[in-house]
Amino acid sequence: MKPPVCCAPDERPSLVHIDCASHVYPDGSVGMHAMCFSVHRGEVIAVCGANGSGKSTLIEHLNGTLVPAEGRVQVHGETVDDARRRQLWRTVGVVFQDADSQLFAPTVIEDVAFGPMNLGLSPAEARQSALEALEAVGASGLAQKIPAYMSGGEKRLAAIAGVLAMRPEVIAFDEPTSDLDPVHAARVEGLIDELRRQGQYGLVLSTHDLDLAARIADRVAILKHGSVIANGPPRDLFYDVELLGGAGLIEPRVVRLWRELCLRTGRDLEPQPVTEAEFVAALADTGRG
Amino acid sequence: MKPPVCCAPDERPSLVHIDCASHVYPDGSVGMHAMCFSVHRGEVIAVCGANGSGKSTLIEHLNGTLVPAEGRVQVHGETVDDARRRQLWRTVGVVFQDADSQLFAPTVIEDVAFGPMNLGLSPAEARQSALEALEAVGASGLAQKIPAYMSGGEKRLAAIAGVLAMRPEVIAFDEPTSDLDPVHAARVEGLIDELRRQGQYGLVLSTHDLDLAARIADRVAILKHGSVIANGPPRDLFYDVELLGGAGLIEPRVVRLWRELCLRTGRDLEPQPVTEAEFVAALADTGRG
Amino acid sequence: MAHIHLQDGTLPFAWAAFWWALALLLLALCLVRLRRRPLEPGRVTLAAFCTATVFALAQVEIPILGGVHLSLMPLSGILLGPLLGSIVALIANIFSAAVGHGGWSVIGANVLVNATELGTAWAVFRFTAGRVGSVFVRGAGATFLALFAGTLVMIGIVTVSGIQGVALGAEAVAAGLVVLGAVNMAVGAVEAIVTGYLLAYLARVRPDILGERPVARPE
Amino acid sequence: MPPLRRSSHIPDPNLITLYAERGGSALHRLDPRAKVGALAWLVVFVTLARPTWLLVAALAVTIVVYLLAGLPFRELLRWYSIPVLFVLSLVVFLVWEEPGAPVLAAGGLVLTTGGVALVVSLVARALTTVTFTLVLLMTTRYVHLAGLAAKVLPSPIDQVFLLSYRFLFTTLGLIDGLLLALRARGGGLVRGVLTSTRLFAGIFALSFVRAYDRADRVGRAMTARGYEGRFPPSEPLPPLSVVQLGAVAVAFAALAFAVLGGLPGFGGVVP
Repeated sequence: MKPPVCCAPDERPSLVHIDCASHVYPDGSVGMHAMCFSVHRGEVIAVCGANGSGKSTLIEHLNGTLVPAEGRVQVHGETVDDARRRQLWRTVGVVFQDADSQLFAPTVIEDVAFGPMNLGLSPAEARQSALEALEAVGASGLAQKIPAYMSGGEKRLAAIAGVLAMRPEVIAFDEPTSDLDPVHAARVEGLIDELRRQGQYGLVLSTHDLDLAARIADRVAILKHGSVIANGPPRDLFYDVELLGGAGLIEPRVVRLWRELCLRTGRDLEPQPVTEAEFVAALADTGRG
Repeated sequence: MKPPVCCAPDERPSLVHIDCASHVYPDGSVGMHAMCFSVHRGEVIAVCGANGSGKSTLIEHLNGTLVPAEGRVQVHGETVDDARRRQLWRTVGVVFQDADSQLFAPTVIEDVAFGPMNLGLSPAEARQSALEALEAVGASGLAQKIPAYMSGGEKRLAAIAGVLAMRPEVIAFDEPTSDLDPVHAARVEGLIDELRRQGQYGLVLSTHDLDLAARIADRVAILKHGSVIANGPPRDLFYDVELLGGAGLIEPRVVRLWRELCLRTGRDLEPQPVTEAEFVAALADTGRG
Repeated sequence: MAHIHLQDGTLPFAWAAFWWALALLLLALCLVRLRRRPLEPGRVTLAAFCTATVFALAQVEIPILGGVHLSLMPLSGILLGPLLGSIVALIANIFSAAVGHGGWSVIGANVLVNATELGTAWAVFRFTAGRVGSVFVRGAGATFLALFAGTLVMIGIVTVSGIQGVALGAEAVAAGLVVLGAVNMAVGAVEAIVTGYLLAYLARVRPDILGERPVARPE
Repeated sequence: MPPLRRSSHIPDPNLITLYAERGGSALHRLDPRAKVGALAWLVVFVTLARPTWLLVAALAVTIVVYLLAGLPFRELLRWYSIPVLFVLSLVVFLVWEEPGAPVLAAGGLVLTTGGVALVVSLVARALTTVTFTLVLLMTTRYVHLAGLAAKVLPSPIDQVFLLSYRFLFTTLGLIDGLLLALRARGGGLVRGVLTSTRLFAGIFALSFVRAYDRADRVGRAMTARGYEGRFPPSEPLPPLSVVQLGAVAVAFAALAFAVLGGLPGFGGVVP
């Protein structure tokens, strides 16, 4: 194996750490290269990048459905070998972007119980676990429904329950709200926030909606061509037009509005609001001041 | 046939007019009922509603892939019979939400030329027409590409070219930007705006992104349970919290910000900005005033 | 699953040609009958969908004893009837040959095996309508009988044709094939359950695909 | 970019299309009719030719042709696994007791040189046509393949053929997604079918309906652009190459001469 290309190791103990020199798909396209990425307990990391920047590839490496061509995956600081890599699904749950392919069983309850069954629980325990998970996402009513005839938002909730039921340490959400209507998007966002507050998970979400990232993420990793090109709190990154533009992203709406307003009125960019609440507070302050 | 349930007919000559008492799917679910909807040349209509409110059903009635169980479709004021209904695709082009289901040929050029071939053009003319359409959407470089290896944004552009190549009078976009990254979303939005400026098309777009609707639509139709429950310019509808909430929608971000700001600072809601530009202008004005 | 996974060069030339000729004759008859009435686009879509699904599922393979997978031919027969079903069989076999999943020269023989399955399944499913209440039982029974018939035809074809360069007598070859056939039928039992379940599900949730009357959607 | 996750021993239609559309080798420029003719010739040839060395030589030549077309060798080796498996699983019943010197004896069964030659010939025959089929598919552009199919196949076979070719990509994609989702939660298809048949019958039923709906959407999207049962390719076939087709004809004539003339190494047409 080549020496790891990784950045200096993070001080904090990480739940999962990926250190991948390269991953190339059979058609020759590069999925990741020189990727270094860690997830810690209790934090929400937003992985932001344009379509094709490697977000989904990264997430699939996190739970072992893809394997780095060159590089390694560490769980709790230990490098996992091939056998354990196949067990990564126990540590990392993924809520896929396409809920249709995630919900495969004929009824929601069977689907949510599928993971616990694979963990070795008895059918009765698995069902219990599934019901609890559905309750945790506020979707107990869906248990007997047929996934094909649920709305996109209901499917997403059921998919999240399916992952929660396995009690993973890390949960990765691939574009959790992109195709939902606003009401369901808000509900899923609230759910992620709730999980963060519980403090026991490492949460990763891939998104190109920077407004969402600004509202919900403690840390943002910006991806381009399969590498992390910037990493830090939203406020540090989202006022860097050049960085975002280079990554095929557009600054959050709040940032754009604030910047334009400051330009028109000659105001200073400070306090650099990134969420709506901060924006309104900043404006109200100035109005008062 | 039952008497039409329609609203008073619009004064302006419409390109396509739908007047549908009901449409029930083979599995028994109701897709539309008491729906009255017109498209006029040169305008952009945003059809807004939650998942399952009937947006896609409406769009498929526009071009005849679905047929009202009870009701009628008029083109240029004339009711179309069954034979002509099968020709509706010549008048109305649809860009489907799921670009994957729209692109069916293994190469882009072959796909875009499919419509023109069906219009009766010779292979050489059809190819020419396809190349022009690809150029019009700024995607000439995609001609020889394979859809499977393209990003979501590129697929969307190719799908739009496939519809443009048929020179329809009405173009309907089903959720044109929902799953695109911001750069491609902006590009598609710019493209729709460009088509509007050309003035020769009637443009329909279904979306639950009210910010998009506010920026781009002349008129908004709000759908709920398969009926239009409100119809008018964005500014008239988007400050009506009750209406939007009842339809499972959330007010545009700009409206929310403005409302919150007014609440905090005791300002009047006028001039009710709905786009970012209006918002900044209103704020700058107040700042100056 | 009765499906001859023989590669090119396994059957002798004359026999391969003979089965091809027989299959083409059968297909020609199907075409003549099909063309009597214009085909609805929806039927073409369903036929093409069945073809793609048959092929795609054949790629999810349990690689034991010549490759074990669901054939879905009985299902295609039930959904499409034997005429359109035979066309599905032809094209699915062409696709399979194109990826090295069986040879070009055995397509003829395979079409005959598959047509047996399609026809049997369709006939049994139709015959039991109104006589047997449970769609699951009808579907599973039709599928199992169809696969059994197909296996018999397969054993017959290979025994009659012989395998090139093999010194063993026909009886020994047939004995080997009977073992293969037994394995086929074990998988056939699984396919029967799966097909029966699928048909029962379609009858409940999407009767339109089965070509039956629409009902209100169950929750 | 689509992660290609499917079991890698199956040729991926997207990858095949990629090579067919992008490649620029001499093979890519040949008349597609001549390539189809050459494939037909090879099928007949491997069926009639007897000597093991000749069959192995045919395979070697075909592989060289494959490489000259600029196609990926490592993928080819992976794709070989299924046809080789088919042959081996068949001969496991038939390979014993062939005439020849014993090579290996196990539990009363004797593997002879004749038995080994049988295995080698059957494998060589199988892989020769598999390899050239891939050459044909991976060096011929879609418009030309579709054009040929539309010309040769009678209606409605041509329609079902071309439409199902399109649906292949959809259904294979759905299976990919399903396998991924199963694996992400610790499940597996093969194991699942064998251990919990009922649940997997349900999974299959749901996937079937979903795939059908997807296919139906494709169908409606086509209707929306005027599809009425015709599926015309937008580019005519390249002009007929008399030289190339002539070469194929000569090859067929030579084969017929070898067989009918009783050239050693070629069995008769009738066994």
